[in-house]
Formats: sequence, structure tokens, C-alpha cells
Amino acid sequence: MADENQRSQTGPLKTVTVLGIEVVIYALFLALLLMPGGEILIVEVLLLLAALFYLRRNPALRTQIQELFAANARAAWIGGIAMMLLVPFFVASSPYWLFIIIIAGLFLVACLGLNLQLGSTGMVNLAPAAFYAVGAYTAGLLALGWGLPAWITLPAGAIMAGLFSAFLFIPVLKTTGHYLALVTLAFQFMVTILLDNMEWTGGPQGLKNIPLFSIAGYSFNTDINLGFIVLPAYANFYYLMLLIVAAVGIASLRIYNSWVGVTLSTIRDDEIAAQTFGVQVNRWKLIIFSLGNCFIGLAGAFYSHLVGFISPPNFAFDKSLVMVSVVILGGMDNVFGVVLGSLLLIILPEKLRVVQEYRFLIYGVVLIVMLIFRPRGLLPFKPRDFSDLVEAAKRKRAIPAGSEAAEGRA
Amino acid sequence: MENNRIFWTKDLSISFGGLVAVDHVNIDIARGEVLGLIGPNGSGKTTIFNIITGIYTPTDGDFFFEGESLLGKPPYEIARKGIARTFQISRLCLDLSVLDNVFIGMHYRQKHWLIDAVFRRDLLAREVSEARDRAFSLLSVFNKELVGLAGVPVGALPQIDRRRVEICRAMAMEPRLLLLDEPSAGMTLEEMTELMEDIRKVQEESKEISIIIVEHDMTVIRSISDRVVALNYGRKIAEGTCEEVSHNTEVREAYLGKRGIKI
Amino acid sequence: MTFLDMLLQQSINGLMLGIMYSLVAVGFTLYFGVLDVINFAHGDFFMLGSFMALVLYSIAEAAGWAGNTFLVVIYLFIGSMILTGVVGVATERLCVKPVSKAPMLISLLVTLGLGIAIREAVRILYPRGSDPKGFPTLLPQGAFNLGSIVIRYENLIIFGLGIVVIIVVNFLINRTKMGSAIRAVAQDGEAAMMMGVDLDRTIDITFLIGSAVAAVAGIMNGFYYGKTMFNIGAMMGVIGFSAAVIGGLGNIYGAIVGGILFGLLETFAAAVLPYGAENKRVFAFLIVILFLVFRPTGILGEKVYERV
Amino acid sequence: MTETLLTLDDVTTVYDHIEMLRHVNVQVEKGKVVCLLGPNGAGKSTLIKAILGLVKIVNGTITFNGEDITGEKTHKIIRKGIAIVPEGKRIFPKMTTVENLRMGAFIEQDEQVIEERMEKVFQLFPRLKERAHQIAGTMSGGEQSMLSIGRGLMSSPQLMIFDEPSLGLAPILVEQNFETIQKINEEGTTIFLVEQNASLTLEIASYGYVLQKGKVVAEGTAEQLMQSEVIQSAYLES
Repeated sequence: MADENQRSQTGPLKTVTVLGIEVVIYALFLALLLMPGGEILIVEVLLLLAALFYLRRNPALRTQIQELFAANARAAWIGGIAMMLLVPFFVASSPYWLFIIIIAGLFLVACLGLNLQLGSTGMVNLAPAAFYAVGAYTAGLLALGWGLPAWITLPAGAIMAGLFSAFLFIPVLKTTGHYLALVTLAFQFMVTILLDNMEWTGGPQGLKNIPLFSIAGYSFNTDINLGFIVLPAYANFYYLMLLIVAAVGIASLRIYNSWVGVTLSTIRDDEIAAQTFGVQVNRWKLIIFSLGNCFIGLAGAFYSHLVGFISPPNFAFDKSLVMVSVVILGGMDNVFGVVLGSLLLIILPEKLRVVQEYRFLIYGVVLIVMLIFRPRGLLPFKPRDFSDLVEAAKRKRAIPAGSEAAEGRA
Repeated sequence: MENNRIFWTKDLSISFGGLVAVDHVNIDIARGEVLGLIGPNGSGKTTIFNIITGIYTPTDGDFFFEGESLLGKPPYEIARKGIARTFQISRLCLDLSVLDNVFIGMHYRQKHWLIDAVFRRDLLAREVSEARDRAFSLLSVFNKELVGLAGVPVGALPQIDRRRVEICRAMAMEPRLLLLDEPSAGMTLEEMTELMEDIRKVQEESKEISIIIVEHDMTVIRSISDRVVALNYGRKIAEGTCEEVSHNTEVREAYLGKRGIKI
Repeated sequence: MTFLDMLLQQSINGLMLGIMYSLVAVGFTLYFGVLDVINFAHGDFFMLGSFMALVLYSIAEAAGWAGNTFLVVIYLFIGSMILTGVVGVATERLCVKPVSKAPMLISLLVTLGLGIAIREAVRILYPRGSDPKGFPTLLPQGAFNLGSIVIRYENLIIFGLGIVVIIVVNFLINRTKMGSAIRAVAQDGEAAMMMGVDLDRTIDITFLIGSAVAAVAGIMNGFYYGKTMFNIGAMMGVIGFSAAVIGGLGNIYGAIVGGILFGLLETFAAAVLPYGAENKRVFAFLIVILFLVFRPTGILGEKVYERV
Repeated sequence: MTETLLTLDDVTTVYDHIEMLRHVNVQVEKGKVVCLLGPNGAGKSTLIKAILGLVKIVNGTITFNGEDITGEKTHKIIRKGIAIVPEGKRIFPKMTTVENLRMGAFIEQDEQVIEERMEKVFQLFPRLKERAHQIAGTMSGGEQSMLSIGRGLMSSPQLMIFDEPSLGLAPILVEQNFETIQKINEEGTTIFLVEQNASLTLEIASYGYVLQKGKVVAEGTAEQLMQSEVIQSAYLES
């Protein structure tokens, strides 16, 4: 029965359908970026709502689409990746939007780190922007002071943010819930105040003229001339960002789909039960807290090279709030939810510049409404499915024996 | 008996802010034995479980498992020694699938770690598929249908199946001492009978396992326990076979009231 | 000025600030007691109170009866308390109560979102709302000397007013029927319902009192610094929450003690520590974190056992 | 000719998708002591919460004094003349004895009436008078139990519900409590006594129900129940 389903979902026509759906979404996304004015936003939001409503009323269609994508996962991934690679070509004419997309990518990386803490393990961290700052200032100071290249400053930023986590190790273990929220909040404010007051971080003026990336003599500040098209210099950053997003994203997905993921979920849902099943809760909490902050720090380091100028307001509490909102709105402990969340919360507000005055108000109201009516986010946590792994293991075993595969066909 | 005992407590006591919840309790259990722990509400049964699993630290006394004192050990270490438990109010992770919940019982047997999770998927695949086979065989001891529901969130299951998953999760640890805290709570009589069958099956599966079961329902206790200990106000008031304990005057007073019932 | 004088002078300044913080902290503690919610928007009610006073003042000016400063001050306080209180109850009904049973993270974020919404609403609705707004000087200026310590009349009035509000709140909570309902709900909501307490109304009243008191603090802050701004709420929220936690969350006296302690901490850090003036809050927050680690139940809180 | 004060008609409740009570029928007659027996976990507390409107009732009706109170808000139900002495006492731990008692009379406006009732409670429990201004959380278990009963009396209710008054108390105190309950009943208050302790309960009750796994498995007069096998089997199954 399942086999039959599988077969009916594959085939060239189905693959084309999958790619078609992706292309439509992609086109809508590009249209949103490139079409001037706010009307397109309204149209697309209405379209999205209508689609969501329709899918909600027709769960059969929804599962059909899900199965379709699951059956054609390879094609879907290839299509998706190709489209991602092509983004700079389509938005070549407006580098501003390419910049915004890079920023969204950085938020995605940071929020994947935050998601490990908040979504997967249930550790409240209201200070991601503070760790973002640690990464950014580390990279900035290293590059300015010692002229270190990007391939050192990026990991250095990540590692430094991980090391800074140690300041909160004891509070993270000793407090939970509201109290942990207060600890991290206090830390957030401490970091912003200190950045403002310390001389070696540049005080309120921050750090200026942080060198842009330059790898093996190739400066990221050069336009990419392909002959038929000239991609703006941001395209360099875009591809590097894509690489980092891919690495962090795959790591996140793999952690989620593993024993570690199961362990973290159990810690999140019930620490006491986890302990009685042999889970060393404290150790895992510290590891995940540090690892999450490494991701956040990495994004921060990238940011400082991207913009070349950082100052304390870039890392204030409202940035933390945005990051936390990305995770909650997208869907806790769901990597794709975080992707959706950062696209919506970073790119849409830029489009909302049309209604500049009201965009934060709208943001606040949307946040409240979402949390009251859909507290689990747009893409809620879904039970893990290990069947891929089991299949893989079976195939491996089946190769020498060959019997199991035959059995499966019968 | 003395040589065969796997677990015993010595004057176990705990008090919370002046209130003595467990008062110099001595219990022991032999390998392969099923010990029933009865007593009215608030007599300290669950508290004893919480002490044994390391959630509470006793204010006085000691407890031993396989000859070794577990006093002051953290819960995860006690679990690794081979003591598993279920909870009175089920503490399953309701959002997680049945399989994930059982997997956590196998947690500490997995060699797999964070780095492997990211870079060594083949190792993970092997472990997962072995673990899944084991989980399926555990689940099918209880209810064949549960295997088909392995990917379903536990929250979507009926009470009795949740209870079964919880016992499976505990069994997945391959414990030598299993603590069951009011497994029949919130079930109908019919479900309870099924569950008793299940617990008997657990025993048949691994003869070596010792079980301490907290219950208020004497039907359950009678049908599965070899020996019964009765508690009241945190003290042990009786010990013996089910028959002996249920005819003990102090027990009857604790349950039925001081003047007792004319039979 | 001797060291002792400096200590005294700083103590007076610290008490002044502390009273203001206490008033904010009382709200946190009340909400946490009755609804188990930390309302991060509370700092924005503090800000809202000051803006309400500005609006009321401009109305008075326009109507031409801003002459009698004494009456105007009373009118500002009472009017702002009522308006802020009403907004407080309305937002509680709309946003806070629906999530009071949800996981703590959700309620926390809803109130953070509410804070943003209030802040932005003020910025947009108030003319040129992004700029700092000057506060009218209505309180008597000048100062007198007590030995070598200088005491400003304005500060004395603000301090006195803070004490009066605390006494009134204390009276409301401890001496009235409504107050006993609030306390009962805070200790055991279900048992309070079993006594015939109307839970919903009690929660409404709690938010009314909490936001009105925050409004008082907001106006005091305005008079003290001579200005207010739409974004002062976030920091005040964290300070108020910190003060409530230092004192022991859920305990009204704790909130008062915590607020004063936080005020003293800040002023002494500013006066004594190197680079203290800029980093006083860093120091204060550090103490808060240490408090949370070593005495999470605060000064006046009691130990609770988790039931397993 | 007796009059029924409280009726539960075919009541089913659901909590977290689990049916806690299944088609329960219970009647409490005016002026009597009616009891509900059952081991813990049988659903006794849920039944009380159902009466007080604290759990969702999916089927059936509850009537008090001929008035349908199903789905009514708790504070309104209380105001109709029901008082409860909850399980585990549930006194307000940070309030003094007097404050706790005043909470019991929360629905009463007349200050003089409150004073009179408090005097009465102090007569019944002289011990509480000695502790009038002590913080309730610091009092002994027995004193807290007296306070909880006294608090229930403060609203001068028509019906008083006792939820496991024997729980966690020494036997001597349990007997004292039961004597008090009897005294309260003799002064005209209807009692609905929910208990685990069967024999003591049946000594003062005139009619009783036995609840097991959310169902009423037996009912009858105290004498009938006392002799029935159900009571025996529900607890010890001899």
C-alpha cells in the first residue's frame, strides 16, 4: 500500500509538479522584492492567507503535497538549491535587496543557534543579540587591530561567543523559566551598556572601517562580471552566506534527526523524567547553550565584515527580540520554521518601509495575535521520522545479502 | 533471601519543612520479586520512589542496590546502575512520537554523540535501526498495534497505551529494578485488567527483573505481587503476603478507619 | 564633603530612585501573584503614564486652567492613573489573560510584543513622538541644606508622594475586602474561588492598581528628569522585574525593599566604583544575577518544594 | 418527606481528553449527612470540582435547591449557599487565622454578622481563638484543619462539602473532625462528605455512594453499605 503510494508519487510528471510549485513560490518571492510599492505585499499576503486557509480546509491535499515532496525530495532539493544560487542574477539590479537577503541569511544562522537553545532544549535565552555582538566585535577588533583575514576572524567570532557563554553557565544551570529569562535579559543590557562605555570597543561610535572579506587576494568588494551580466559586489557575500547557511542548516537538521535531538527534546519537555532515564541534563544544557551561541557569534562576525561598521545600537535588546520572535513565529524546534521565520520577519518589514511609520507597531500586533492564536508557530514541531535512516541502514545490510531488498519488492 | 536481595533501604527518612514524609522505612526486594507498596494518600509511597531515583535526597538513612549505596548519587547515575521507573502522572513527552519516547530509555546505551550526529550518519543509521527493532519488539509485547503507531505523537494515544509506552520506555533501559508508580491511575477496570496482563508479560520476558509497584487498587496488588509492604504516615506498618497484610489490623485501620468493619 | 556626607547624600538620592523602582516592582509582583505572568509590558505602562500626564497637561493649558500648580499636579496624577489603569485592564483582557495558561515563554513574548505595540503607539500617536519630551516644571524648585547635604524640594515631594502611594497600596491590599481577594487569589486561586471570589474581576482590579501605580512612577520620573521619552519603558521593565525578584517575587513588601535596594545599588555604584557613573546598571544587574543564582527566592521569599 | 438539596444527574466530565467521571448520579438530601466513598484516584475530587464548576462537564446536569447550576461560574455557585472544606485544607498560608476566616465570609457584607459567626467558630474551636493572629502557614496540621472547617462555616452555608477531611491527619484528630462534622450537621447544615476512610464515615452518614474508577458502583443507606461486599472489595478485597 505504502509502496503503491510511493510509485504513484514519482515519475517525470510529478517531478515537474514539484518543481513547478517551487518556481511559483520563488517567483512570488522575487516579485515581492523587485516590484516597487506596497501593493504587491498586500496581494501576496492575501494570497498566502487564502492558500493557508484552503490547505487547512483540505487536509487531504496537504498530505498529498507533503507526500509529493517527500517522494521527490532529491528533485525538490536540487531545484531549491539552483534557485538559491540564481538569486543574485535576478536581483542584480537592486543590490539593496541582495543585502537584505544576506541579512536575513545571517539572522537565519543566528536563529538556528537560538533554536537549538530555545526550541530544542527549552532554555530561554533573551540575549542572542549580546552574543551576536560578541562575535561581531571579536571579528571587528581582530581585523582592525591585527589585520587578521576573514577565515580566522569568522571562526574566532564563533568561538569567542561560545566562550562568553561561560559567563552564564552557572545561572543557566541554576535557574529556569522566568528567572532564566531575567538572567539573560540582564546580561543583554549589561553587554549593551558596556559596549557603549568601554573605550577599546569604540564606545558609542563603535568600530569603523572594518575590512571587508578578502580571501586569497580576492576582495569581496569587487563586482562579479560574467560578461552577459554584472553581479553586484554583495553577490560575493551572498554566496559565502549561502555556504554558511547550508553548513549550519545541515548541522541543525542532523542534530535534530538524531539521538541528540531526542535527548534534547526530552530535556525540554521534562527534565526530571530525562534525568531518571540517565540523561546528564546539565552537561547537555551547557553544550547546547555554548554551541547555539557559537552559531550566533558566527553570524555576528560575518555581519561586522559585511557592513564594515558596527556600534552598540546594532546589538540592542530589540534585536534579541526579533531573533526570539523568528524562532517562535516560525516554529520552535523546526529548522524549516526558522527559515520561514527569518524570511518573514527580516524581509517583510523591509517591504513595510512603505508604511515606515507603522511597521514596528504592526510587528508588535502581529506578534501578539500569532502567539495567542497560533502559539506553536507557522511550522510547528513534528514528530521525528527516522525511516530514512533505517532505510539507509537496511540498504547497506542488504547489499551483501541481497535478500532483504528482494523481499521488499515481493 | 538475604543473599538474593537486590535492593534494600536502611532507615530511609525524609522531611519537608518539618513534615516527616518518610519515617525510618526499611524495605527490601529479592531478584525477580514483585513487591507491592500500599498505603492511603500521602503515606509516602511516591516519595520513596523519588528518593530511590535520586530526585530527593533523604534526610536520614541509606539505600543500596546490588550491594552499593546510592545515597547522594544524581538521578542519571542511579538510572545507569539499572533502576527505571514510571510516574504517577505520566511524564511522557506528549509531542514526541512513541518511538522517540522509547528511545530515550535507551539513551545511555548509545555511543553516538554530538559530533557523530553531524558527521557520522552511517553509525547513527546503524544504531537507530537496531534501536528501532528493539523498540518494536518491546512495544509488540504489549500491543501489536503500537508498532504501527510508532510515529504518532504520544499525546494522541489513549491513556492505556500511554501507560504502556511509559512502561516500554522504562523497560528499554533494561533495568534490573523497575518502579511502577500507580500504573492503573486514570484507567477503567477493563483497561486495568489488560495492564496487569501486560506487567505479567514483562516479568515473563525477563525473569530476573525485580518490580516495586505502588498501587491503591488491591485487585492489582493481589494479582501480581509476591509480597506487600503497607505504609501509613510515612512509616511501615505491615509487611507480608497480600493476605496477611490485608488482615492486619493496623492496615485495616489506615484504610477503613479506626473501629474497623465487622465482617 | 566628607565620605560620610557623600554616603548620606547618595543614600538620599538612592532612596528617591528606589521608591520609583518600588512602584514599578509592585506591579510585577502583583501580576505574578494573581496570574503567574511576568508582564514585560509593565515598563511601558510606566512610560505611558508619563505621556498621559503630558496629554492631560496640554489639555489643561489649552483650556486655560493650568494656573494653580497644586491642583494641576493632582489632576495630572489622578487623570493619568485612571487612563493608564484603563489601558492596563484592556490589554490584560485582550492579550495577557488569554496566554496566562500557556507555556511561560509564550506569555513572556506576548507581553514583550505588547510592550512594543504600546511604545510604538505612543511614538506614532503623540506629535513628534520620537523625540524626548520636556516635562513641565510644576513642582517647587530650589533646595535646602541639612548640614552639608543638599536636599531639593522637588525630590522631597517626589519621595513623599512615593511613600504615600506605597501606604495607599498597602492599605488597599491589606485592609480592604478587594485587597483580601487579591491576596487570596495570589496564594491559592482555586481556594479563593471556593470562597466566592470572582476571579476575573480580581484580576482586572489587580491590573488596574498595577498600571495606575506604574503611571505614578512614570510621572515622578518625568518630574525628576524633566523629560520623558517613548522608549524608556524597556529598561524600566527590566529594572522593575529585577527589583521584584531581589525582594522575592510575589511579595509586595519584597518589591518595595527590592526597589529601594536597586536604587541604592545604582547610586552607590555610580559614586564609589571606578567608571561607576556610566556602568552603574551593569553593576546592579550583576548583583541581580548573583541573587538569582544564590538566593533565587529573593530576600523575603520562601523556599518552595517542587512536587514530582 | 425529604427534599433533595443537591442532585448530580448523569454527569460526565473530561479532563485532558480523559473521562474522569462517567454518568454519575448522586443525590444529597436536605439535613442529612451523605457520603461518597472510594479509594484515591476514583474521581472523588473531580466530582467536587464538577459541583463547583471547576472542571468541564460534557454531559448531565447539576442542580442545587432546584436550580440548575451546571456550567455556572464558581463564585456564583458558592454564593447560592455551598461551602467547601477542600482536600489538603487549602488554607491561605500567608494570612492569619482571622483573615482566613474572613475570607470564608467573603460573600457576606454585614460586618456584624461576620463578627457573630467568627465568635461561633471560636466557640466550636477554642484553639483557633488562641491562634487568632498567627500566620496560618505556621500552624500545626490539626489547627489548619480546624481553620479550614471554620472557614467553611463562615459563609453559613446550606450545604457543606468535605473533601477527605481525614487526609494526612493523626487518627485522634480525624475522630475529632468527624465529631465536629456531626455537630455541624445537628445544627442544621446539610453535609456531603467525601472520604476514603469508610467505617468512620459510615458511622455518621445516613446514605452513601461508592465511587470507583469514575463510576458509582454502589449506593445505599449506611447500614446497607456497611454490610456490603463492595466496601470491602473496593479497599482490601478480602
